[in-house]
Amino acid sequence: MNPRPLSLLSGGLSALLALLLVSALWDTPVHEGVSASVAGAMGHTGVAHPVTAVLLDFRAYDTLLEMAVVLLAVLATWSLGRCDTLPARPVQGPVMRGGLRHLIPLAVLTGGYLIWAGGAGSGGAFQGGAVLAASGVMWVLAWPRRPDLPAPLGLRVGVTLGVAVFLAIGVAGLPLGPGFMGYPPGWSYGLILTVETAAACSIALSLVLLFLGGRPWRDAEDG
Amino acid sequence: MEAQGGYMLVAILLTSLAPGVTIFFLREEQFALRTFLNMAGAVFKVVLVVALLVGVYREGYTYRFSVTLLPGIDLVLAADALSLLFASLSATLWLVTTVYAIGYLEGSPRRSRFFGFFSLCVSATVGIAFSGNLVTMLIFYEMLTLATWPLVLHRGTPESFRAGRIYLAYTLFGGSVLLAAVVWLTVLAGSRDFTADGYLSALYPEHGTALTALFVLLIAGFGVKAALLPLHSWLPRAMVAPAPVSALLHAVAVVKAGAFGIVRVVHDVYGIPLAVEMGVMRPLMWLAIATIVYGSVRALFSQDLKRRLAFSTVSQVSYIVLGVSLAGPLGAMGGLVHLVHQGVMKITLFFCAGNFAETLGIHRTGEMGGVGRRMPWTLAAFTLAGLGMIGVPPMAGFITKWYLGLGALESGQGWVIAVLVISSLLNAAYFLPPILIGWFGCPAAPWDRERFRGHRLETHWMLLLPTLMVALLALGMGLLASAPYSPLGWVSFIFGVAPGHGSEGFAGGAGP
Amino acid sequence: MEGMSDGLTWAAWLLIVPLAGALLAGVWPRAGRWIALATSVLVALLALGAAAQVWTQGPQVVSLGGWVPPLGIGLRLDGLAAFMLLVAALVGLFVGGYSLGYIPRDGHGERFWALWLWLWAALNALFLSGDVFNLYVTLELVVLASTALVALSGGAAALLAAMRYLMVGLLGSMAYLMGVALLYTQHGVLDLGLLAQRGGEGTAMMLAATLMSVGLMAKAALFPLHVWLPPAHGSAPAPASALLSALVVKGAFYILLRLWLTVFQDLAHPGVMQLLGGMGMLAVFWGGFMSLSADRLKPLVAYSTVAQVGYLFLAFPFLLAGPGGWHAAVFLVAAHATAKACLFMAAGNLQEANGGDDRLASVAEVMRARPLTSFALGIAGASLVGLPFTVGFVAKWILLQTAITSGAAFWAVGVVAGGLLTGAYVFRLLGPAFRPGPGRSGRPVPVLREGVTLALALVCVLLGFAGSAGLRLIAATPVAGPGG
Amino acid sequence: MAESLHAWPFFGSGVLLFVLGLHALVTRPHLLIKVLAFNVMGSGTFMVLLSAAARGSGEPDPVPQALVITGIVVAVSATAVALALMLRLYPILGGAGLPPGPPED
Repeated sequence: MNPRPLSLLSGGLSALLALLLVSALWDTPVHEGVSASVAGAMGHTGVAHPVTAVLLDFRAYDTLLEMAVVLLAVLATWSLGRCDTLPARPVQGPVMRGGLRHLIPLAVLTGGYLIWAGGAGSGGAFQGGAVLAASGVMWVLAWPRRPDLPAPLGLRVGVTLGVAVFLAIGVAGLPLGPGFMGYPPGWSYGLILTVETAAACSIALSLVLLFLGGRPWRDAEDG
Repeated sequence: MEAQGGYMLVAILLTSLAPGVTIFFLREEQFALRTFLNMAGAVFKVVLVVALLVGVYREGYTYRFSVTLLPGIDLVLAADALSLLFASLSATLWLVTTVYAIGYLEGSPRRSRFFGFFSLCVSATVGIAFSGNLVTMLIFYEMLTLATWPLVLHRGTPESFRAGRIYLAYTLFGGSVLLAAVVWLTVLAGSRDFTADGYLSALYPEHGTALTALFVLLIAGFGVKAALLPLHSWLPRAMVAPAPVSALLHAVAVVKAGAFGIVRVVHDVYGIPLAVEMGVMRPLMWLAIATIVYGSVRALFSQDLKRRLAFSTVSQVSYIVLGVSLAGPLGAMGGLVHLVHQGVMKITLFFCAGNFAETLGIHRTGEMGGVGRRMPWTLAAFTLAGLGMIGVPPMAGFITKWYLGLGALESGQGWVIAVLVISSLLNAAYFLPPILIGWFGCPAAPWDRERFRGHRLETHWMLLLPTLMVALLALGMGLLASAPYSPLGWVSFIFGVAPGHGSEGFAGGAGP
Repeated sequence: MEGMSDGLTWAAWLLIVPLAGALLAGVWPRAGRWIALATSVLVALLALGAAAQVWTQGPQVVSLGGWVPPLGIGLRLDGLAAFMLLVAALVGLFVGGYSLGYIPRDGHGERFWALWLWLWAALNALFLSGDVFNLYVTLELVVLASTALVALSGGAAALLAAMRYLMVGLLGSMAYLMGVALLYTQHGVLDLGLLAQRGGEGTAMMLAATLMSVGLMAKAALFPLHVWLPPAHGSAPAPASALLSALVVKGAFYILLRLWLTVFQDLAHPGVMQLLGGMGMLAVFWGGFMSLSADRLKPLVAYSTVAQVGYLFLAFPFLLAGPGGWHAAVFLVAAHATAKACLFMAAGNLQEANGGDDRLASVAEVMRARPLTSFALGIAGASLVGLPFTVGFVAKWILLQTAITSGAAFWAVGVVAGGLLTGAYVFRLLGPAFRPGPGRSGRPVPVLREGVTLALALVCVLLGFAGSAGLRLIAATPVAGPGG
Repeated sequence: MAESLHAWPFFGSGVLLFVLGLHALVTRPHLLIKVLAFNVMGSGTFMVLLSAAARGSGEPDPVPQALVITGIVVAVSATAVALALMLRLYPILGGAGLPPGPPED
């Protein structure tokens, strides 16, 4: 199809879809969704913040699979090939590096805080992991030489850790009573914090590796 | 009556299936092993079929084996008198043809593949014979399509590929029509075993239109392989296949599978009374008559020997349908007995044609002049079978036509005898000239490529022996028609009628 | 909260084992093949156990972590899910065995194993999920694993095909997610069962149905949204092609069917269902004609998937045909999955023996010299056509029977005509193998691979006797609306 | 939803983002634009979900928020894979535009 008719067709259909969506949303009833159930169950979970409770307890299985998506994305980019060059040139001069020297520890601190804060307020593994990853990306970008990344096994374990810990805790629920992806009563808070920490580390590492866009080590086929 | 060891039926299928599958994976040069497997399977099959024959005839056993395919639908193998008629024909002729094929294909490439598919074909044919219901028959019928196609292609020439394509187009189409019809019938009436006088009469006249449409679809589906008139044109083209294939498959297995299916549908699904009441027998008869005449006329104008035989097959197979459509026991006997008679006579003719082609390079009827001096035994066999086809007493073909004639009179349609006479005249017109010039003419030119000159026999013994055996068989079936295990005897047993007598009891279907 | 029932235990292990295998294989790629082998055997046994569980105890819907929907996520282990799990396990087992002979042992090739196990884990999660948002996450897992598998061979064609597939996959997922948003806005729940109870026919529901259906149809490669499929399935490595064609498109179909059986049951009007079925029939013919005109082996097989997916969409008109009408299409999933996996495996053998060239004319020479693979190709082809003694015949029979029982004989005509078309391209593929001339066995192909290919072909035959059992298993699916 | 007008602009913008992204994803051949368009679509969808959460009186519903977090992470991962693929395709295609026409082998 020629670009122009295609564009017209797509534009027309998109506009129609927009109208339909708006009118459909207009008609939907106001309801409180699941908030009542969540509020009712908050007493039975170890964390105080409802969003974290949904993420890591009520719908923990979603979150497990979501972390699996991140890990799978890393494996998929690795399978595409090696990252030959870093995505950007390092910036020369003392300002950048001096600034980073302060920024990176600060970002790590912030990330760590966010993970911990997720138990009670806004925050959590993903927010914390994202901040940590940002510091990692800055580190990668600022480094003048090829990054001296850990050996493949270390990397692999690092990216897998979050899913593995979560899965292990989920499986532990089977013999312990609450079932798959359930926490034994009283253990919720500790286990959720463990999962959050592992998840944040893995996510941070994964995001940095995704930023590289390929395997950061040489394989036989790379020649 | 209690069903006896159904495993016998499975064993009969396996006698050709197992060697067939094994042979595929043999190397080309494993001649001895391949031959042993072929022959052992063929002999064993004949032995098992004879055991069943005795069991059914003497002890009145019925054999049944079933596996569930889908809820309410079973794969049923059953041996009744009618299925044994077809099974014993296939088993016997398979044995003979295997010997012939080993001789015929000596030294040619890809014999493992050939014999593999050959055995699969026979398995499918025997499966059709022992099918206890329409679903099972459909399954084996389609399997036959699948297994025959590579044999049509076997020579690998562009011509055989064209023939293969046409064969496949016709048979897959027929198979699809049949599938649709059988599913429809199953939805309507459930999946039931074949029973004498059919199982559909309760649905008439409520579902009259559906039953008529189904009848048309079923006949069309089976008619493709039986080479009924508008659906016949694959058969002459398929003659590009090697002679044993033409002989066994196109003269016996494939077309007979179609004809046998029609017999089953008319007798054991609808039942004669219902079919007559529905008024479908008369159109079927006209179709058969048209095919008989058309096939004969085309044969008369075909100069290629195998093509002439193929059109003759088109014509002769419709005798079976004609017999069935006469709707009386005598006509049905004539039709059914022709299932065997035509098979044996036609295989003789194809063997002879193969011998002529292999030994002297003769492919056209005009080249047969003086062949009797060079190959007297083969021409003698050809003569016997040709006369049989024409219906000269005491050959087997005469018995057929006699009973068909009786059947026509019995059902008050004496004019059908005129059709038989015309057909016989046409048969004579296309069979007698080659026979005559073969005995009394002279070679118009030296043979294309002559082999086996100066040998003790006129051709390879593995080609000659089977030819003579089937020729004698054809003669014997005519001479000894009233013996208990002769085809006629067996057909009388099927219908519970003493040979040579009238219609004192018409069982109408399979099984005593 | 309440104790775990046995059904959930089976379901949980069906999620845990492939996921754990995938994690292990990712950490330790060099042991990938052994991890994959152990995992596939284990998952196959678990799938059998789960099916036995459904068979004896009936369907089970259970909630994870003890949180009952709408709060938590429910898993559904019913006949439909168990059947799909079994099909995935069966195909997975054979593809795994085949890959042992396909994937080189040198370092980097081993990445296949982890990706394959990820795909399997994702599919198992997809089949078991009872929550529309959770299904979205599983869909994304499937898309990413599939993309990586398509791109695995690394050539330009493979990368381009992977990119196109990813784009279509993501677009489909996003359309699906908007549908989820609409559903949640309308009903405030995500559980399939609860959504089914609320039902409804308003604009939001219709729009959600449209968005989700179109998104999933794109993922299932239903004509005319199929253009991404032939290059993607044609350029992936053979075992990956087998998985993609046999299972991945079925995953999208499964969700679509599941949605129409539950959430959108009130919208299943005859017109809509006939439209879906009609598109399926168009796919049958378009895919068939494209297969017929393909001159290379893998595109031929890939286009045939486009055609066969069309048959699956007969499930929708059959939904209204009476109780369990849709069972026919689900059974066809098993038939097509086994046949198509076998065809791709055979194609992989032939292509490799022929030095990477898969033009039909030159592959024929190799076919003549490789009876094991050719035999497998023949049987799988026959199953695709629906010829007897194969599972394809039984599936076609059930389709026809359903069509005729429901009085919609025109679907039967379509099925029969489509079967003839299938016959035309399958026999066109097989025909050249019978041309004269010497065979050429070409480059060596591990006997293991040829053996596994043939074994899967024999499974196509054996499953022909599993029709009753399969239908009984599928029937153990509670359906409240049409089709129940 | 007529009675909760404060959510209305968010619903509207969400829908707008969704269809804008859709239009660009379908019509633009450049891969980077396609990937961005996918993210714009995603943002629109998330906005719709969040507006649904914040519609009622009282505390916003936590479940859509959790879904959006999950959705964002999933979208980020998919984006990363798409961009990595695009980088591999760049030297092959001599650019990042998807070749026009139906993909035939």
